[in-house]
Amino acid sequence: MPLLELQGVKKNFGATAALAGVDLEIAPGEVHALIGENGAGKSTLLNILSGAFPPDSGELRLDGQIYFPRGPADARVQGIVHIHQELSLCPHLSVAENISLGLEPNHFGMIDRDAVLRRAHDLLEDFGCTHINVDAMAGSLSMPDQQVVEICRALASRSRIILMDEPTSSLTRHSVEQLFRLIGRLREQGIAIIYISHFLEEVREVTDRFTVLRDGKSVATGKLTDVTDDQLIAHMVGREGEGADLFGERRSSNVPKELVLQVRGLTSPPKVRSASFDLYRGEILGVGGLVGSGRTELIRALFGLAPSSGEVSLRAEILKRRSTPANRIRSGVGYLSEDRKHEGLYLQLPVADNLTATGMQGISHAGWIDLPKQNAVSEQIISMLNIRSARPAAPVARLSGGNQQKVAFGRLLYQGPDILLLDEPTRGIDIRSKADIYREVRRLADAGRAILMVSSYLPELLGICDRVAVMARGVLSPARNVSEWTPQSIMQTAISESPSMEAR
Amino acid sequence: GKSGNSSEKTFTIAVIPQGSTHEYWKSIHAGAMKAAQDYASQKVNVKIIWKGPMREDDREQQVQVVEGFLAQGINGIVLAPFDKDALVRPVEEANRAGIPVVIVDSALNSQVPISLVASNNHHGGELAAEEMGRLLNGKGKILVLRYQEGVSSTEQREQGFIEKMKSEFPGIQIVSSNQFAGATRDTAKTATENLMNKYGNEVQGLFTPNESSTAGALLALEDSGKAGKIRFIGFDTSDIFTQAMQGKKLDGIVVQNPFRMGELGVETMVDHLLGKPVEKRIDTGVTLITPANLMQPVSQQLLHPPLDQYLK
Amino acid sequence: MSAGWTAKTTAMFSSPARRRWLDLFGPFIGLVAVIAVFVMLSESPGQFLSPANLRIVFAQTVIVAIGAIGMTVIIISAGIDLSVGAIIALSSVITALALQHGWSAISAILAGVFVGGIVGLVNGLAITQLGVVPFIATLGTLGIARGLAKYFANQQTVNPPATWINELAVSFPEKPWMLVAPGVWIAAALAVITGIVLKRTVFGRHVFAIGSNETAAKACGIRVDRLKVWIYSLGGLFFGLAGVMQMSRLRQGDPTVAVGVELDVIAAVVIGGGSLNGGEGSVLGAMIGALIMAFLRNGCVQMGWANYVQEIMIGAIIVLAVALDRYRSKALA
Amino acid sequence: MSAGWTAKTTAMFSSPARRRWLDLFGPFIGLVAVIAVFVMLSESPGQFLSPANLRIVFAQTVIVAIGAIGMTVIIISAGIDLSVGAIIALSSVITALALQHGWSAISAILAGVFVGGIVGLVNGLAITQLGVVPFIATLGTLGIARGLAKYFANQQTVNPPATWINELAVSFPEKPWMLVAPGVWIAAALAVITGIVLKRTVFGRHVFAIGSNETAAKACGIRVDRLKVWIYSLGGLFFGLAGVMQMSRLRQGDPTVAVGVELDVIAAVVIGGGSLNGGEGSVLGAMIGALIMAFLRNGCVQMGWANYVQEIMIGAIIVLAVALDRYRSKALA
Ligand SMILES: Nc1ncnc2c1ncn2[C@@H]1O[C@H](COP(=O)(O)OP(=O)(O)OP(=O)(O)O)[C@@H](O)[C@H]1O
Ligand SMILES: Nc1ncnc2c1ncn2[C@@H]1O[C@H](COP(=O)(O)OP(=O)(O)OP(=O)(O)O)[C@@H](O)[C@H]1O
Ligand SMILES: [Mg+2]
Ligand SMILES: [Mg+2]
Repeated sequence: MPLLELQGVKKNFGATAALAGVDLEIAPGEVHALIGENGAGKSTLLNILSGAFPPDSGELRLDGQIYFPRGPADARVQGIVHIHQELSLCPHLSVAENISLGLEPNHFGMIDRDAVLRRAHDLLEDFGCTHINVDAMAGSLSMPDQQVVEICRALASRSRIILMDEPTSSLTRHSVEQLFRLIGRLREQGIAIIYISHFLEEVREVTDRFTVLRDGKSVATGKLTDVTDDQLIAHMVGREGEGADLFGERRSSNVPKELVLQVRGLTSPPKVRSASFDLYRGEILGVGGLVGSGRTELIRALFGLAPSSGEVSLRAEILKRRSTPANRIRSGVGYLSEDRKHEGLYLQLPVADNLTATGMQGISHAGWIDLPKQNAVSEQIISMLNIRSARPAAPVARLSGGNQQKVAFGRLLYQGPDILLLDEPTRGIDIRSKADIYREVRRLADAGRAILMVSSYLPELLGICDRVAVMARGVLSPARNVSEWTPQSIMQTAISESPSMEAR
Repeated sequence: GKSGNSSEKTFTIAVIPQGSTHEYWKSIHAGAMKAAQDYASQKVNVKIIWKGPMREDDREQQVQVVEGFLAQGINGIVLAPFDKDALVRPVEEANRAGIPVVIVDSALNSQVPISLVASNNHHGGELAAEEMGRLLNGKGKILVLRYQEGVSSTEQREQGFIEKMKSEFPGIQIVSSNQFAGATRDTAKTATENLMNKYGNEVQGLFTPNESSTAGALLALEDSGKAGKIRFIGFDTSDIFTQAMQGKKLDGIVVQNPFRMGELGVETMVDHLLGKPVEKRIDTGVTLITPANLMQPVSQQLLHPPLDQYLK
Repeated sequence: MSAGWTAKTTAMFSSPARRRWLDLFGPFIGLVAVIAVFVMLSESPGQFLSPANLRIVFAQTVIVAIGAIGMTVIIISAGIDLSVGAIIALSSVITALALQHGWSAISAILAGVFVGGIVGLVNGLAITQLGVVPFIATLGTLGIARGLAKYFANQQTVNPPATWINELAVSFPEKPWMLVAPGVWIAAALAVITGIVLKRTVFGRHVFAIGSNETAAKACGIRVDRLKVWIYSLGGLFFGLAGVMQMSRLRQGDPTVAVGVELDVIAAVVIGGGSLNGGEGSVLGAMIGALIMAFLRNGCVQMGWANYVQEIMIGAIIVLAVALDRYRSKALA
Repeated sequence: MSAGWTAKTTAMFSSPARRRWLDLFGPFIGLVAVIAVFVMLSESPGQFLSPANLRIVFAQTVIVAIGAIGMTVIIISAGIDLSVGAIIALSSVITALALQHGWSAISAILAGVFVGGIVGLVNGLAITQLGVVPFIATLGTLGIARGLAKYFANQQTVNPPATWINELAVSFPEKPWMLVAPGVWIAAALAVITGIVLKRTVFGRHVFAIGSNETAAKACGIRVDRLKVWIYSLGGLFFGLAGVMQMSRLRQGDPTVAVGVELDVIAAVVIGGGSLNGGEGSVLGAMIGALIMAFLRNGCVQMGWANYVQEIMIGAIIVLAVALDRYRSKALA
């Protein structure tokens, strides 16, 4: 008997049919992949399973019994936990407190604090993340560390089914491997896992069976060993033979070599200890490195979001003006945050406002917004990036995670900066849309823009960057031509004590 | 030092009103200052500390002011209690701390104070009722707009008015007496506007029991063009009331003598401190002022106590 | 915000036209409901809806309404201002004093409005430069402005000579063709202008942006601190104007007036759909919120209920009106 | 919340031990500063710090302090309660009425506390079941509770026979060995207990969790609605007890007392480090916040300043105390 069985599950959000008929069967100890394009309904399905909201129709059975959770608490009692796509920790609680939240070991209501700490320690150790201080406030951790804590929290609850919504979207390779090891152990204990990811190679690594969602319907299911990537993609998009070349043609830059951004000895305590590099027109400079190595902080410092010292010159002009994002934007710098929910988007506000947020002067006259123009500009970006079910007037919060990320990227297209600082630009974006993003990044480089791109996804770094530098413990290695790097050498440099030595 | 240094005859006396922005309290203040000045010629040095509660409609705030003086080494307190019961404890604590208290303006439910210097509020209400009855020839419908819940002095005025009306003028019907004006002119104006919209066409009279309610009601009547068409009797003094009476928009006000209250309050306290016997109850009287007697010197003196002479 | 948005936003949906219609007219439902209740309860519904009574209600709403316009901007930006009542008192005193000193009516008005703007500026600076949360910063200026009002007024009320300012907020305007007091027209005009500014200008969108996500706004190059100073100063100007209206209603500057008005003003904005977490709210909604409260108060008096019944009814109806609104938007989700 | 937390929390970096120390003693700095200012300004500093004056200050703090304990829990959970003052009035009336009807002192106290809990329960239900934001829900119960207080008190004050309740909040206790009024000891004990409950129990942890991130808390299986009902009910019990103290201080049930006390109570919590966005706050801090305000008021009276000077000074010092606190925690970050 299957552990979990779904039949004809439907869910509408107003006029949007998020789920239009999903069938699913999961056996105990099975790791089941749920794949589909952005907005296909994957997260919605998991939300229904974890009791966040009820389905409109359809039948859910757990152990053969009708399963109708009245809320997340109820789902948890019945053994289903959910690792959300958007991180959701309590920022004011410590790591240990977050991990045992809702399941605090206690004697008559008094928390057993030792047990709380012990549990957190054990889980983090299992994950090979001993660098995370269990007493630290969750809000002070980096995104990847928060992701780890969130996963640990789910593992802490003894559950029968774990729902994982893109758990690796901001993990580096090392943590991903630890996670897979843990998933293997869970599977042996008979725990079932539903696993969402846009990385097909990951999916093949940990899961046995798959279900493809398309437009809210389950369109294919089976063993992964029976299908090729191209077949999977065909199921996802509903057409045959689009074996898209993800990264496009390697191009020979025809833009004259002109230095636009020169950075010397940049430090931004405590994360960035030393970074020097040159960025030229028409090139894509990739930055690799481990979790917490300081790449995000490097970009934030360059954009004026974090205090820094060192010499930064823009188009041969040493930047003296107080570095604020406003000044940077005026100097033609654009920034894409890795944390779209907290630093990127205005979730309640319309898509149009989000897309045009960095430069309202382009769509306004003397402070008055030209609404038709704003609309037109937004429509254009929406179709260019294929942002699903987005109307300019709809709040961004109503989009799926990947489509929100596209809005954040689309804002840069609208801003049209000279220098782009991208931090994990394809986080949560489906495989076909990634190609769209890469195409746009390429196009911008070809048009003479300079691009600095932080990524933890090695194929991406090696696939579209011209040169790559690696950050290790706050020190940036010299940049070298992408052809000189291999995945192994990047990892080697990333874990070295002093990357500059390694590279020389 | 807690007991008075009667050999040098220097007394510090705290005078605690219910508020400080109303003209009524200013008059008490001026009266108190006058008493202090008068003693100077008798070689008794009286220092007045004038301090009201921060929020003017809150017992608790006044309790805090009284308490604040307990640790300050003053010789006596002259208090206009906001409430006859709420201020009992602090007054008794003052007594325990050796600070005598004189009550002015309205009574306190305690045997501790050495004297009560006040006008008879109930009688004030009765005066207003008699005048109203006379003006309406004993028949018609009227409104009573109360001041605030639980304020004893205005409650007595309202009661005096209503009781007198019922006993002496059975032909006059009080159509509403459950609406409150609230603490300020603004709330009083709003309340009157709403009230007049409902009853404006059927009533011939209006009574309000203190300065802010009278002023607010007057504004509302002026705004709606009803001023002068309705017999209106108020309470307390204000320049605009005088003008209104001249303009026949107000038919009378019942006034007390706050200046005299302040003066007698301090005198009683100093006499007590000097060891002289004092009376337990001193009545400072209420007077009805109407357009008819408005210009008489007695009225003018009540309407315009010499504030400027004694304040500053 | 993160706490609530999923729940909140799942409540949104349906076709754009329908939504826009609802956004616009949704709040009216509460108002209509309140009026309908009183018309049904009342023995003489005609009186409740008589032009005279409507004039009274409108005149009584002016102060809260003008305050609510400024408060809407502040609340959308995820701020709050508790100093409203104190600013109203201060501005009423300053206007009256200016008139007493022989200033012209128009300069006296400007003085009152200006002084409100100054307090607002102080609020903005305390919030951005001293890093004090709006609740505390404006609680502080509440005390300061109230104290200054008493100081300037010499702890008395200030009775200025009569000018046309006194006509601004009367219930029955001298010129009958005005229908309602000039102050009502002024409030309406300002509401329309501010509504348009919020929806159609870069300033307005930035107000929504910092209220929705301040961190993101900073990263999008919005000068958040500067914008906040503008927002609180603008709010102060509105509260100052409300103070002028207060002085017009009472014909005097009263340093003790308008205690606690801030709660009414904030309630008006929230009843009208504003969220204290920022990013949501509309001037039209706030105006309706202010009217709902004024009709409630007026209606309770018309019913001849005792004050305590009024207080209970008003409390209950405010909660129910908002609950109804939430229910409506949820049911349509 | 999402808007602010990344920026806010990155300011927390220093070692946990140091942080804990500062969290504990940071707020004391403001208190010491306020006392020091008055000692320096005063001609007779001995008087300001005399046992008699300290007794007075403590007795005056009792009501706000007990209210602030309940409010701390509510504010940590990202809520707010404006009905404090009204609950105090209602509870004082109910306690006095119970005594008048011959109930024993202890049952009268329980009645007062209980009635506060009922209003709190209504708040919790309105917030969770009707989906009304706390600001509006508690604004509604503010009116309802105040109206009920007036109704039960028959629109007068209620003067009960003397019992030992009257001794609870006196400034000078009858038994000198008590040092301060019994009410002060009760408040202190409750503060300690609530502090421990917040830090050490599952309930307390969940209060922080829903204040920090309600969605996350819900996803972790915390029954948020039920918890909120408990939180507001608990708060109501504290406000009810504060009402009993109020009745003890005035020796009467007063339906018009404590208007606006909610702002003092909220300010105490925020001055003590509470955040209106939830997730932050401590009972100890709130107690110190309450004391800061009591010393401020008392000090101003001792200085013999006019009321308006007091108001200005108190406003300014509240802002500066919080600014100092923010500056300190920033400098140490
Ligand atoms: N709260 C909501 N209100 C309205 N529409 C919503 C809401 N949540 C999701 N949707 C819509 O439902 C559809 C499915 O979204 P869902 O989040 O399940 O996609 P997904 O498969 O998880 O995509 P992604 O890979 O981008 O995370 C989308 O079209 C989205 O716009
Ligand atoms: N002042 C700040 N405000 C907001 N977020 C901050 C601030 N400082 C740091 N962060 C967050 O802390 C984290 C620091 O990341 P760091 O630079 O150490 O990691 P990284 O090299 O980018 O690695 P990864 O991106 O893989 O985590 C980032 O997630 C960043 O968003
Ligand atoms: Mg998703
Ligand atoms: Mg990063």
